[in-house]
Amino acid sequence: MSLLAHSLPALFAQAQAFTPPSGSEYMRILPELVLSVFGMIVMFVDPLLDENRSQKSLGTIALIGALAALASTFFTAQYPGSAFWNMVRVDGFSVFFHFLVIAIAAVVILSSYEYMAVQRIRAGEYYGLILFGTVGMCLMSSAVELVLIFIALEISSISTYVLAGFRRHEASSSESSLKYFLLGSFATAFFLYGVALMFGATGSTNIDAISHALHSGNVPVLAYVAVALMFVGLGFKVASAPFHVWTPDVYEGAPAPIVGLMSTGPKAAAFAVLLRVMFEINAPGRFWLIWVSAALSMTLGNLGALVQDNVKRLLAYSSIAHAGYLLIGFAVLRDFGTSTLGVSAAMFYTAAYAATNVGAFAVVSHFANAGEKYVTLEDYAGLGRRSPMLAATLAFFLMSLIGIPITGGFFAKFYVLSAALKADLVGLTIIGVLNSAVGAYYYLRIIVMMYMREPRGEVPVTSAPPATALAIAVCVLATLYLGVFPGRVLDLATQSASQLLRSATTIGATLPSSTGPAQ
Amino acid sequence: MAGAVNLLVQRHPINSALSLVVVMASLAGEYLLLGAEFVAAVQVIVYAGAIMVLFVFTVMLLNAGEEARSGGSRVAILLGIPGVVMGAVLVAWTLLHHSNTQAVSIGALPGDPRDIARLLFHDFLLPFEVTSILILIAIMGAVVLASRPEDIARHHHSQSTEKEAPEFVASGKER
Amino acid sequence: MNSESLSRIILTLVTFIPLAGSLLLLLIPRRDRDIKVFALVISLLSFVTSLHLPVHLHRNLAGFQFEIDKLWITSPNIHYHMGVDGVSVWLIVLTTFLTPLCVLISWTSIHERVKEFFILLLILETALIGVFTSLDLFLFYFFWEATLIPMALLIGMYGHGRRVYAAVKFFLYTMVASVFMLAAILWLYAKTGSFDFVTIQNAIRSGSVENFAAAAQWLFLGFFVAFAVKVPLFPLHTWLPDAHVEAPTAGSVLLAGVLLKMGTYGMLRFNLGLFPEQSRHNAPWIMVLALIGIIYGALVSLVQPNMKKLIAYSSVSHLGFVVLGIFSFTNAGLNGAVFVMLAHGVATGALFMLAGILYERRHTYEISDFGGLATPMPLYAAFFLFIVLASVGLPLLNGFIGEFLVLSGAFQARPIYGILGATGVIWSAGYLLWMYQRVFFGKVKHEVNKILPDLNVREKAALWPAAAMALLMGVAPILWLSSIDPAVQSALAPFAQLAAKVVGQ
Amino acid sequence: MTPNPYLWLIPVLPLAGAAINGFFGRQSSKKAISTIALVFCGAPFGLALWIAFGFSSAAAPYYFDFAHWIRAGSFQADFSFYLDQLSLVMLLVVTGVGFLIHIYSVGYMWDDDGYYRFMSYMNLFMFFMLTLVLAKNYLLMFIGWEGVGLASYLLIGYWFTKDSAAAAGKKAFIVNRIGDFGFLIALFLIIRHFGSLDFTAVFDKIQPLQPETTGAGLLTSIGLLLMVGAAGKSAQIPLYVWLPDAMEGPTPVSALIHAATMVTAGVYMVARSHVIFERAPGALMVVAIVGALTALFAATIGIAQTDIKKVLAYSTISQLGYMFMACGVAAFSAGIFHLMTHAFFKGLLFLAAGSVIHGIGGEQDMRKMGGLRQYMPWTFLTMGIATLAIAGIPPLAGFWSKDEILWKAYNASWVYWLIGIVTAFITSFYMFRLLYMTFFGDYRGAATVNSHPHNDHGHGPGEPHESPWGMLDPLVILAVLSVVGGFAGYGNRFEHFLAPVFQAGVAELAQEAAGTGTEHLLMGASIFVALLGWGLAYLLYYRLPQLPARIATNLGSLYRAVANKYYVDELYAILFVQPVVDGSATILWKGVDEGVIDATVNNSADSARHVSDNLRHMQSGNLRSYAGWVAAGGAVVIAYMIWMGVR
Amino acid sequence: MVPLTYYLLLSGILFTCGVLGFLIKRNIITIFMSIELMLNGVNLSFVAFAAHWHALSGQVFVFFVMVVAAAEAAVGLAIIIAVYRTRETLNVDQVNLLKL
Repeated sequence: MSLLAHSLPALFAQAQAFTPPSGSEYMRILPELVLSVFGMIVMFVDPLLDENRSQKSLGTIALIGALAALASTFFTAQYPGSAFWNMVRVDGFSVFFHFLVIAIAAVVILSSYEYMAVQRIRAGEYYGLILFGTVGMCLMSSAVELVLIFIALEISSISTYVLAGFRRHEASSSESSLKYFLLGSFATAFFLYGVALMFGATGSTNIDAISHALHSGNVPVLAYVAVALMFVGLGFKVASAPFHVWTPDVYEGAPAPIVGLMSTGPKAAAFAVLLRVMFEINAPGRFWLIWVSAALSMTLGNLGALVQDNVKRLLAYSSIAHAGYLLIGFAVLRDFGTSTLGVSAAMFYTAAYAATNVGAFAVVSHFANAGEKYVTLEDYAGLGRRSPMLAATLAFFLMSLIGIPITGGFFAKFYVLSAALKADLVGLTIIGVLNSAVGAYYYLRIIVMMYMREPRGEVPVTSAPPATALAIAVCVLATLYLGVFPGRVLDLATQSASQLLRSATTIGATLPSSTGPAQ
Repeated sequence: MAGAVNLLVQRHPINSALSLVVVMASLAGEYLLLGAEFVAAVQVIVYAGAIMVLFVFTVMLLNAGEEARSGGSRVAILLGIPGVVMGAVLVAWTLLHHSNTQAVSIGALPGDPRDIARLLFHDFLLPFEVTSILILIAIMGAVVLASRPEDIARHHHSQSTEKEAPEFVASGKER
Repeated sequence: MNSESLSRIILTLVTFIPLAGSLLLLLIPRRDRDIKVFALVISLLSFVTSLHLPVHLHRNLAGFQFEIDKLWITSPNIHYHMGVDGVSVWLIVLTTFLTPLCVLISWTSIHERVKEFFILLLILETALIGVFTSLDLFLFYFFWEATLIPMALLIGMYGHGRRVYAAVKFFLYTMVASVFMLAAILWLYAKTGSFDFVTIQNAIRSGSVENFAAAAQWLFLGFFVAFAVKVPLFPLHTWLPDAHVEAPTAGSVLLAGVLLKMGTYGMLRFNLGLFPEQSRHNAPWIMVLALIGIIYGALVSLVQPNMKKLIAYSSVSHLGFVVLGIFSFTNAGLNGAVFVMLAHGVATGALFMLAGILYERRHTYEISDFGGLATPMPLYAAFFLFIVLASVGLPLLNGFIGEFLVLSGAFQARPIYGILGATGVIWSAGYLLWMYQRVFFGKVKHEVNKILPDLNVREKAALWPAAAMALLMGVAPILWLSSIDPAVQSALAPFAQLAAKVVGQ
Repeated sequence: MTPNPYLWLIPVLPLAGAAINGFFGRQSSKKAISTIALVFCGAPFGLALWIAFGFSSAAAPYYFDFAHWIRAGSFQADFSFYLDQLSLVMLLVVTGVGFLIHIYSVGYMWDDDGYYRFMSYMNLFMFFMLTLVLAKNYLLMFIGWEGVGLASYLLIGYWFTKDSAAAAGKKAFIVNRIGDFGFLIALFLIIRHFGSLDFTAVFDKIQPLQPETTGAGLLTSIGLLLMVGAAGKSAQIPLYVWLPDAMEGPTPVSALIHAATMVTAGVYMVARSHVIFERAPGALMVVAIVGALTALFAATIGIAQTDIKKVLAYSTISQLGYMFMACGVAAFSAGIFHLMTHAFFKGLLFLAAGSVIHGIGGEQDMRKMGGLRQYMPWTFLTMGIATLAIAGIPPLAGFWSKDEILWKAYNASWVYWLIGIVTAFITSFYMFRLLYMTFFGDYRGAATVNSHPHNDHGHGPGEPHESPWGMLDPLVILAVLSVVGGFAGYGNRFEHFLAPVFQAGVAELAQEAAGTGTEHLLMGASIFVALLGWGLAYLLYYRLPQLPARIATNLGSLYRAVANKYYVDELYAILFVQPVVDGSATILWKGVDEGVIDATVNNSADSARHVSDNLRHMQSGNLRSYAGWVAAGGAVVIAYMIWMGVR
Repeated sequence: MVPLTYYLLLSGILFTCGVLGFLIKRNIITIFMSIELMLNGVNLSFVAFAAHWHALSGQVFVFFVMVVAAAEAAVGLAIIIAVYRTRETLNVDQVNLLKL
């Protein structure tokens, strides 16, 4: 806080000396601004409120903030272009991810209402961290400068590190937090080293400039190493094999709504970064890297999930697998500009997966009850009989994860695989298709538990409070919408993907023979 | 470098911390050699000063003893270390043969703080501002995580007057 | 509404009436009786609506009728394209015909979660009809997968002993297989830019699909595996006995009656329709598998101690006839194959209903638990015998027509196929009559069986239509064949050309 | 051909009767049931007579297309009926004998609980049998063919609470199915090569073909396969095994189905297909050999049977063998002639046997009969006539038809004749044996009657008594027919009547007709052996009743083999039934299905889970291991990328 | 004149030491220190490359890295404290509640 307060006057002082950012430039970070403002409001209001009522009201403030930010993305969308000396760029791509990430945050906030009350967690920091973390994720998707990407990445990471450890009376939660933190920092260091080498190889940290340099042909070996290191870091963030090992542990220990958040939000943002880093800069030699990583992720994720008994852990493995499917979309873009299919498919996948998974974790967190006691498969026995609606929604989400038609998950997989086939990636498609069949098994186990086993008496089933119900409903509707009318969202994704790729290609095309920006 | 190796070899965290300080100080020297005065200064102040103090403080606070010789991880030894060594060798090899960098003279870089400031508050204005959010988060996180759980319990349940502190936390503090 | 304008939306109506009914059912309070009556009304309504199709079908036209084609999703070019020909019309009617009977037969055997049961049943009906109406590959796949869930849930929630195992096995088995079909569909889409069956068919026939020659065999297999598991073709059949034994009666009826036909329908429509050359090329081993299925299914059926399992294996045998007929590429064979599908649907559906009636009374399917039942339940025994005879393929009942045509077609294709297939005629008499003898003849062996009540009105209401249909189909198959034949002929047209080409060389 | 609009009524009327009795019989009175059954069975008989009076040997066949049935592509088979001289003979036999047996059944089955069911089944049988006879194409014939099988199944297993009856019904059906298998394949061959199943269409195409001289040509194959079907239905070697068991059914059933009508369907079918057989000498020879062997083989078994109905059953098989032998030597009209006379006297024999069984309270074992002559004189009288007829004593019906066959057989080969004459001798012997054991001597059954509460008939114990006149009337009528029926063949009148049907055959036979001297000689021989058999039976079973037992013990194993029907049933069980059942259970079901296929499926699932279980150890929970994975993965990635870069 | 490569090598060695430290050390705090060591290694690279390209942005990057490192340190040490509270150990090998 103090630092921010400190820097404001300085900012203005400096701003006078140079051309100040115009109003439209602020518009381009409007969602971030809104989120930060509301985050601060939450922080300010927290001590003022009566402790008993604070949870609800703080949550509501946070929710309003998220919704306002959501609305503001529409304004932002009106001002495409770069801002702040080429730090951020607003295009369809970034708007898409803004919208997605903020929507995720909003739903998570909504589904946290009940969780807060049940788990006795400090609400002020909780909601504040979610909002601030969302800022980081938003920035990740719009940043075109590695410095900013790095910082945004850290914002989102650090806030999730902390959020993961929020159930502080639980050893598992702090352990989850610790593991996430240490490994996350470890991976960040790799990413950073990659950035450093990229800087060394190209002399810039700006995506455009790097892209420029790398399009010129004659790519230095250093750049390869840099891409490798950056891939390690980002691969870790998106939990793709072989950098996935942290996922199950962390997801198991972290609070359930937060798992919903971190399995979707930061992941989506990290995918956005990965897209920028991999494609916009035309990372060399990426194809087999992604290919192998995708195949490994799917296989390891699905196989790992087969024998899990803890639902959160199971869903963690599933998220690894889904990262793998998503990476198929990445693998499609072997060459520049051939098609936008891969990118748009991947974007659609993130959206569909987010809608589904947030919803699934909302149900899980509601059902887990105080102290997250009921998270094993056995606890779900007979849920279909005792709480039909809850079970039905969870079943619906699981179907989406399996990839059954009329759910978003189906089209997500469908787009990714059809893009892969269009690019003649038959091998990868077959691996993906087989994996989705294997994956059906463990999702089915949950459904089987819910519907085909006798209920166990000792597990309490409470009806979902309005907020949770609303959150779940939103997710169901979103998943359904994506499953029945995927066209609009896909069009959007295709458009923004083509923007992304066009900007990348034009850079490459306009300077065919440049040898790099420096010297 | 010696410091770095020492960090690895030392088994007591305090010693490791001190050797890290040595590394950082010497790095500051390197920066000076490269002409990055500003960075060198910040290195000394932020790293050696602030961060390491934090470390030492934590070590003291938690009264960390010597590392026990636990079994360790086979994966880390069998897979990780060879991997790391291989990777390091490869990177080193690349750096040596493919970095096509010429030698730089000492103090080659105009590390003028004013230039840096200009860069910082103009080109990199946004990251700078965003950093504040980062710091804010860090503070919040630290507060939340480091505060004792019973505080929160009291914070949220002020009615319940008598609340036993979890015993192990208390004992941990007293030690 | 005049029939002209009704014809334009009839397929949508037929497909979605059950779904709409199931949604309404959600709103009905949990009074079991109301729910059952409502479900019955809905299923009857959809049956009556579906009758519009055969009545107004132009029998001499070969192409698709009652077509509806609306853009659904733009960017993968997915259409809401439905249409039927003389083959699918009857499969739809079969579905709508069996569903009310399923409702009736489940009236008292389902005690708890009644609402869910009928919702699932109606959803299943919609999905099944959808499979037969879709002309868009995507839509087809959509309905295809959509049948899985309600069926698996029906088995898993309302089944017997090892229901979970059976449900999971059913789900995974078919899921794994249909995933190959998805891959093939995706490939076709990637190369043709369309999911439309007719468009793709034309593209393939005109040879404008790049790389098709290299991929065709794999595409064929992709489709084929999905269908073969569903059929189920030997040796992919092991999910079937488990699923049948554990499924509730209505589930078994629809599973055997309609679900299995999805596979054979798919082979007819897609394998033959899209890949005639590959179909021809692969026909020998497929027919061998079908033959193995016929004989093997019958032999294994012969020794089953469990009534339902016996019927399940008999389905393997009967569906072998269908596959045999389809891949004979003869007019008689295909006509017969379609007819066997329908006949098997009615007869085996009725057999499962009968087994279910017995289960409701005695809670067992073990043949050894019965014996001499003809004494306490004469009417039941009469129905059972009638259906058994239909299933055995007695002339003038529905089983015979199809089997005869299939075998004669197979014989035309290659005599040895017809001869081996015809042995199935002997086996089916063997296992069914032996079972019948053990269950119904002799003295009543177990005291409990002496007081078993005969059929009640509701059960009669469920069985009469099935029995009447079995007879009607046997006596007047012309009603069916007259519309099946043109469809089959158009399906065979490319094969005639292929044959001509071979001869020409 | 002349269209005849009433033709379709002949089969359909009994069907209506069956339906009425089947659906409403349970609620109606027995009188109403009987009325309906008799009316709907008698009406076709009347119709058939009416048609017959307008039909001469020169008349063109009648036909009637009733409705379309199957049309698939170029293939079609319709409900169309056809009447020529051949089918007219069959029609009269079936409706006439059938009607008589219906009348008989009213009395015989009156007390049975399932009376309506029985009558309904009987009418149903009539429907199918008439369809078989009147069919204009093979497929419609096949309907009747299978349908009579069904009716036979239902009626054999009529007393279904008796396990042996149920098993016998099933056995009959399945064995028939084996025959039908051959029939079906034959149909497929015909479709494949002639594109139709219509008699006229097919025969028109075959007519111009030359006889196949050697080897197995198309027509030979068709003929052989048709013979397989006929062997199943008409109980020829090797498919005869069901017929003796079929005696588990009520006696009228045995009379109607298993003696007079259904079992002759095979003969009718072969005769109907004479166009094919005439052009397939190989097939024809097989028919003759099978017929001859069956005749002899079944006759020998008949000697040692003690169950009165079993004796008649084997006798039926043997006589059917005769008919096939006739067909096999291309003497189709002789075969049909014998078919007709056989229907009279064998129907009569069964009915009389039924009367006996009825009269003594359900006993079928001849060893427990004897001396019934005085208790039931009418039964004795009629049965005596029938026995004389079947033994071939002139001038009764059996003599004429048998003699005709033997003469034709001799013309083909003396071997056939020899077998025929030996069989005639044995037939005469066992039939008189039956007569003596049943009606002569002292009554041996009184004491043991009680122990058979429900064998054939639930009449209970008591004195042997004569049957009511309702049952005796048919016996008398049939006895008259058995006496005079043979004169239809006098002077080859029967053959001439059928001449339009068997044109080609008659022409050939007329040429080779040698001198009548040989014919008379052979006639004498057959009369001689008939009398010889009678004498032997008289000797053994009337004069010296102890002798048979002694002979039996002396012959030892040979006698046991004959008495146990040469263990053929057991042999079949060991060779076919058990291997199939056990093999299916152990090898196919438990072995292949559960052991291999399902195990593969489950194993692959298990192994996936196993892999998964192993994989989870990657997740040791140890932070440093995780870092190790990341670092190792990173190293690989770096190595790969450097390789890419340097390349 | 020191060849740039030496700086880079040094930074690489520092980084490697950090990674090794992460893998070898058992005390959580020390592991954390290893991460700091890695970051320092990176920083050196940045400065060296900045010198190479004559671009100040590298130095600015270093500045940001330091800020992030500080933030991480604060959070990280707080997490360590939290873990210590619940588990009473600083040995990573004993922090393995969540596994398999």
